[in-house]
Amino acid sequence: MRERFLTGYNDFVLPFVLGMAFIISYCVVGMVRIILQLPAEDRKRFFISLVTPATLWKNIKDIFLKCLIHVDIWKRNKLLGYMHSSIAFGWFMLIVIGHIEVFLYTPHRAKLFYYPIFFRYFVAETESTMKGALIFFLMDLFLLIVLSGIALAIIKRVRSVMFGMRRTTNPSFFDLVGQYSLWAIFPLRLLAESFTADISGGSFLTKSLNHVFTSFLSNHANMLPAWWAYSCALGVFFFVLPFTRYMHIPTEILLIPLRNAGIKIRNARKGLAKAQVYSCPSCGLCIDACPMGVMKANIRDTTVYLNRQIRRQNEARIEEISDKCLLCGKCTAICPVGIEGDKLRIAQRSIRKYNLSPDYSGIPVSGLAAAAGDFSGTGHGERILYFAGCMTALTPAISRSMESILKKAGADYSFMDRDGGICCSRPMFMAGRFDAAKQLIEKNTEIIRASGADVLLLSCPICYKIFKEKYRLDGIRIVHHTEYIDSLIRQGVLTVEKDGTRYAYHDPCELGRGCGVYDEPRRVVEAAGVLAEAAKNRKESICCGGSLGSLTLGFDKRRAMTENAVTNLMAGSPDRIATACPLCRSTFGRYSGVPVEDIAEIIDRKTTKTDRS
Amino acid sequence: MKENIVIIGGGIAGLEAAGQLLKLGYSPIIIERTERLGGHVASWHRLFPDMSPAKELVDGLVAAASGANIFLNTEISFVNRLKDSYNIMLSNGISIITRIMLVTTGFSVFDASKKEEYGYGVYDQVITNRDLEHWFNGNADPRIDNSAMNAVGFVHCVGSRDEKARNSQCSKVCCITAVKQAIEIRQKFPEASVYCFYMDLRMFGKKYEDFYINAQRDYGIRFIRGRVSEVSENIEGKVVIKAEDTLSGKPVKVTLDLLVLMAGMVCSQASSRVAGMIPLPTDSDGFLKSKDNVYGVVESPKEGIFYAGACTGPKTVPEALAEARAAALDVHLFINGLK
Amino acid sequence: MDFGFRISPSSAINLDNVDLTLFERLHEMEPDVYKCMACGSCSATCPASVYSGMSIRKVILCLQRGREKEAFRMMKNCMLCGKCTMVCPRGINTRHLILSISKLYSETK
Amino acid sequence: MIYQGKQKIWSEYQKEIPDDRWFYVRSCIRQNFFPGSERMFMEICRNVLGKDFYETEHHTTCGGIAYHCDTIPQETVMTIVARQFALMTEAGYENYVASCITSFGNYAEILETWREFPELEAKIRELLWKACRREFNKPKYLAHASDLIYKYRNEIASRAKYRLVNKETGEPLKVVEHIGCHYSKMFPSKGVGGAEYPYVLCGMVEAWGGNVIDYPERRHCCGYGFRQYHVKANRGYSLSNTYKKFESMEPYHPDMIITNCPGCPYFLDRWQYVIAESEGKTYGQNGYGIPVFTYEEVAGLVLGYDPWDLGLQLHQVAVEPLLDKIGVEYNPEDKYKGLNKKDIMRPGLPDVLKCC
Repeated sequence: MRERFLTGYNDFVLPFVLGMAFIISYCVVGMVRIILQLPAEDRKRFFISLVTPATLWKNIKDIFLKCLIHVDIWKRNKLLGYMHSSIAFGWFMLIVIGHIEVFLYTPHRAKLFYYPIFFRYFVAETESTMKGALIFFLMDLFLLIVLSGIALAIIKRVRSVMFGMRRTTNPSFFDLVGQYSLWAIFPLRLLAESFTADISGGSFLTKSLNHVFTSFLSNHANMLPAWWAYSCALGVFFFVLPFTRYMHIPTEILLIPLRNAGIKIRNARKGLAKAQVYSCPSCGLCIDACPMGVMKANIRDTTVYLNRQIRRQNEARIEEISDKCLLCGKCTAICPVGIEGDKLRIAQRSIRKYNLSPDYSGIPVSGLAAAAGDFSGTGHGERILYFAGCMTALTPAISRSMESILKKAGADYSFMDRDGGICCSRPMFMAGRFDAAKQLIEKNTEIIRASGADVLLLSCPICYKIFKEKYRLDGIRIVHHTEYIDSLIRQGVLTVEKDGTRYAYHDPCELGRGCGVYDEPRRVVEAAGVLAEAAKNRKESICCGGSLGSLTLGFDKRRAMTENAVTNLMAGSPDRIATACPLCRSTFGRYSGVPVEDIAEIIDRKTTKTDRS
Repeated sequence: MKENIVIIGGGIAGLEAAGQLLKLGYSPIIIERTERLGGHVASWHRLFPDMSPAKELVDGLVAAASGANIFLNTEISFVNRLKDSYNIMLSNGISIITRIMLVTTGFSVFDASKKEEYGYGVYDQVITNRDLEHWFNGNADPRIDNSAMNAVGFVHCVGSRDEKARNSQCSKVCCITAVKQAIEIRQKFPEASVYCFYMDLRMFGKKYEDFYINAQRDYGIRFIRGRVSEVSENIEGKVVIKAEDTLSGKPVKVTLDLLVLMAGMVCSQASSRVAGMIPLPTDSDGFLKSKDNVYGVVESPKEGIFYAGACTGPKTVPEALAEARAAALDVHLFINGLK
Repeated sequence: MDFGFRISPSSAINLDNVDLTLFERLHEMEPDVYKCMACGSCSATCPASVYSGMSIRKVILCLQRGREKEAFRMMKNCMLCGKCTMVCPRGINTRHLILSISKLYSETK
Repeated sequence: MIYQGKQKIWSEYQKEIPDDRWFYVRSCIRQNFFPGSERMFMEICRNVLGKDFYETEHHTTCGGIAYHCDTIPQETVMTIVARQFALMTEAGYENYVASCITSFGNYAEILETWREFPELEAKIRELLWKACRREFNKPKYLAHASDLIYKYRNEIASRAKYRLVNKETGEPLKVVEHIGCHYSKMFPSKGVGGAEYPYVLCGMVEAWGGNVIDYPERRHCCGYGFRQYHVKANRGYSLSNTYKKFESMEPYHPDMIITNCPGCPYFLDRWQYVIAESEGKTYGQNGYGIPVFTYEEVAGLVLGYDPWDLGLQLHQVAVEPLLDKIGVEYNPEDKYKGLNKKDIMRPGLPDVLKCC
């Protein structure tokens, strides 16, 4: 190859160069700020993780698979996956191969970072160039791949259903500018490279187009505007990037190592929270996932809009969106970039100013501790302390069944809150009032410790989650009753009579997505009957709508959500709905056409004899 | 059909029964004591729960009953029992011989001045539900000062469920009427605080509960559970009321610009008079006694004499109308020997 | 002069002197607050009521009667567990109501 | 206020009061509290109006205070009352008039109880016979002494030397009337004008030229309430009730208070001193209190009796400003001179409440 210009420069590169300089400095400053915003302890942990080989490798792998290949989206929808990876990976390859070209043919220009981008303008083909036929071919191939992705993106804009998305995000003005400039980049590149293909060389795409163009445009002077346009599209894209959803491209590269370092959201707006917010690609997958979106309601209260409003610092909307959420965690579970919609909202709630603060110092612990320590005394194995929880107090069938099961199993058990106890603090925690939650945790910890229990058995997944995550009960095993019953069945302590009843098992948010307990309850249900899976289950299970997570959703607004969740459970034509959460049980009970039972009730019904004597 | 059917009372029950009987081919005679038809409802403004204008209802009933033989300003002078019929002598000198009488003499509004502690007739700003309804209907009332209406109170159960007022029965419609009127007051005076002092709220009818929630939620009407014990006048001429806020267990006091007494329903003097002449028995609640309070509400213990509406006890408008239709059917069956 | 006895303060609530400005603001934020019909389900189910006499029904009432201090004293014990919301026959979102009160009212005023 | 509305109610509560021949029983406490009052009643009835009013030194307490304090059973109080009736019967009278409101209420209650439960009356007759060998007829008419003054109000007005009118302005005096609780609250039909708007004192004030003011707490008890005052720990409650009444009447600037009960004038008068000394608050003009009178004292004043003969020097709240307003002639020098101009000595003056 030979260079066409001694200077290796043309004014048209300016928009790109300026844009690139802007976006690089913006990203560097942003990254430094986010890292500085991390608490010192987290920052240290982050730096260590960067040099730890295991996490380093994971970071590289994650960045490659997630940012370029978009494996998560592939899993969801092939077409959508292809669209994403074609653009991301295709573009990445164009950049990589562009650089290879520069290194191969004009190594002295390697320091000019616009050179690989506009390589075809600055060089002319020589005889030796045929060696690069493969490279030329690859360049055209990847350009074609990118163009196919762009075409799909344009189609998706009109018919999102093809891509498995019922609803998409409503783009903001800057998003549109960004999108159109992004869409324009590659056709313009094709145009520019095609114009120069007879000079600089090209392959099946550019060369062919060049023949078409030269047939009616013989003057090579026409190629300069095309290169200008290409550069401008790039420049515009880079300049608007920080104000668009495409900011997720650079931010995600930071978010992945932050997450891999095990850092948690500690501040509503800074550090990890900020990284998450800017990592949001506005793909809108969370819109379809959100259980509040039934009947096209509450679409603008989904995580994608939360991120957008946090970026805009629209406090009124941030409050509205954060408070309405059921905190079911489904958006977090399906988010391709790993934004934690639920935790982000709790963080927003935690910065509210309250004039009145709870004070539980007046609640006496000694009586509760004495009651909790009053074990039945069968002497069999572990001492099991059963905490029914507030919600179970409203569904006494569950606690009664649990007591019956404990008796059948011959367990040495005690009730922690038979005559009312202290709340586990999860609802308070979900409201973002961490100090109050801490007080409750201390009270309950004191009671549990004083009781002398070996196992803390819970019926309510809401309690279960906070006991697992926030309590320091060293030496005391925390189990949900589904896990406990499963172990009893597996150990042969309980013999369950199986029949042909079909049960749809509903994964409670806090038990499934919240604590990862999916299999134990299914095994228990299968021991008693036939499991008829719901249309969406496990981590995609649909919240019953009764969640305590939402602070503002009124009772009347929840009905449609519950009905939608019931419809989902009916997919396998079950005879009964089985669940493992008192709140789900009472919520479904209100609107379900088939009986709703807790797993404990089913098992109590289907076991008769005691094996342990 | 020549059978004489005498309807005593031209209120809504009498009119509706007459309308139905006309459709069945009879020529009923309506005897009305006053100069106009429609009874109490004719002077009301809007009816719960849909706020439909009372005038429309009454006009429709009057139109439907216009084919009847109507005597206005006419009272019954006496009733003679003949062998198997009655001779009714009217105050205008006409006498009617009939086998069939339909008593639709209605109710009277409890005389609120009998509850002396509430100062009706003594304090300038104490009115009754009926006075307020008349005012809503466009009649001027000097006791209602449009310019200074900061606080308005409603006292439920005035003369109802009150042994001291010699009426231990519930008057049924006052709760919902108070809620309706409280809303209307709030609509007219959006800045005014409106209080309802109740002992019990009996929201038994269709959509009443919605109405009540509406009053609470959207109109911010303050419901205070406690019966007003006494009313006084302060130096500015406003009324000061005392009650117990039974839900907080504390005495409560408030100064009002208008106090509306929800006077209940009692058996009307006209009912008692007619009952005395035939004679018909009265029940323990003071209203006329039906043949049976479950399946024979519109029948009297006397053959050929029927009831409809509030002469047998407090009724809502739709209940009175339904009874009127039932009574018309009973009359028809009686004439055809099917009863 | 000390007679060994003195005028005891009136226990009566004078609604004329109760300033409901804040409560009206609360009503704007939480229109359902007036929907309470004092059935007492919330207090009966409240886990904090056992220890402290907390009752959201009484809190609502106290705020309307100018007895804020009493309301705050009760509210401090709320654990936000949501049982009251679950049982309220009028569908009042008591949890958010409590948070709104905590935001709007202040002990120092 | 619609005056006709009140008149209508008053017209519904008129009781029959015979004009003459009454058996009079005194109050246990009035002669200590306001010693001129009962003497003035007899003076007016017997000497001014020439009526036949009989009284006997053999009558005792009616037992009302002990009854209301729950210290004696109902049979005991009934037997005491039966003995009083026996004294009346023995004296040949049929009309029974009590000076005390609680007595009046007590008699009314017992007569009603006997009407409802005749066997109880029979039992009491037996008990009385066993105790003191007496028999009795029930009075034909029962009245409170204020009923009689009410009945004679126009005769008194026609003989009056003064009227309840401000001498300077010619305006009627603003008068608070306070009715004893036991007068008609238990049996509205037994009191003139009923329980809600009793007319007995209003009638006197109107006849003698004054103007009655209707203030919000007019129904409220004076605060005496036997069980409240008699137990020292409860006295603050008694005082609080009085305070409530004064706070309520204060905006009307009343010139005087007229009462018909033994306890009420005493507590309305003396507690003004206590309120002034403990709270620093006075209710009359220029640091004075609002003078409180019994109806007999007011009748005596308008008839022109010497204030000091009426015993007005025994009031805590100074009456002189009111006397000056009406134009009553009196000699300030004689205030603390008793019978035969004997010096009964001046009391110490309060710190806050202004007295003459």
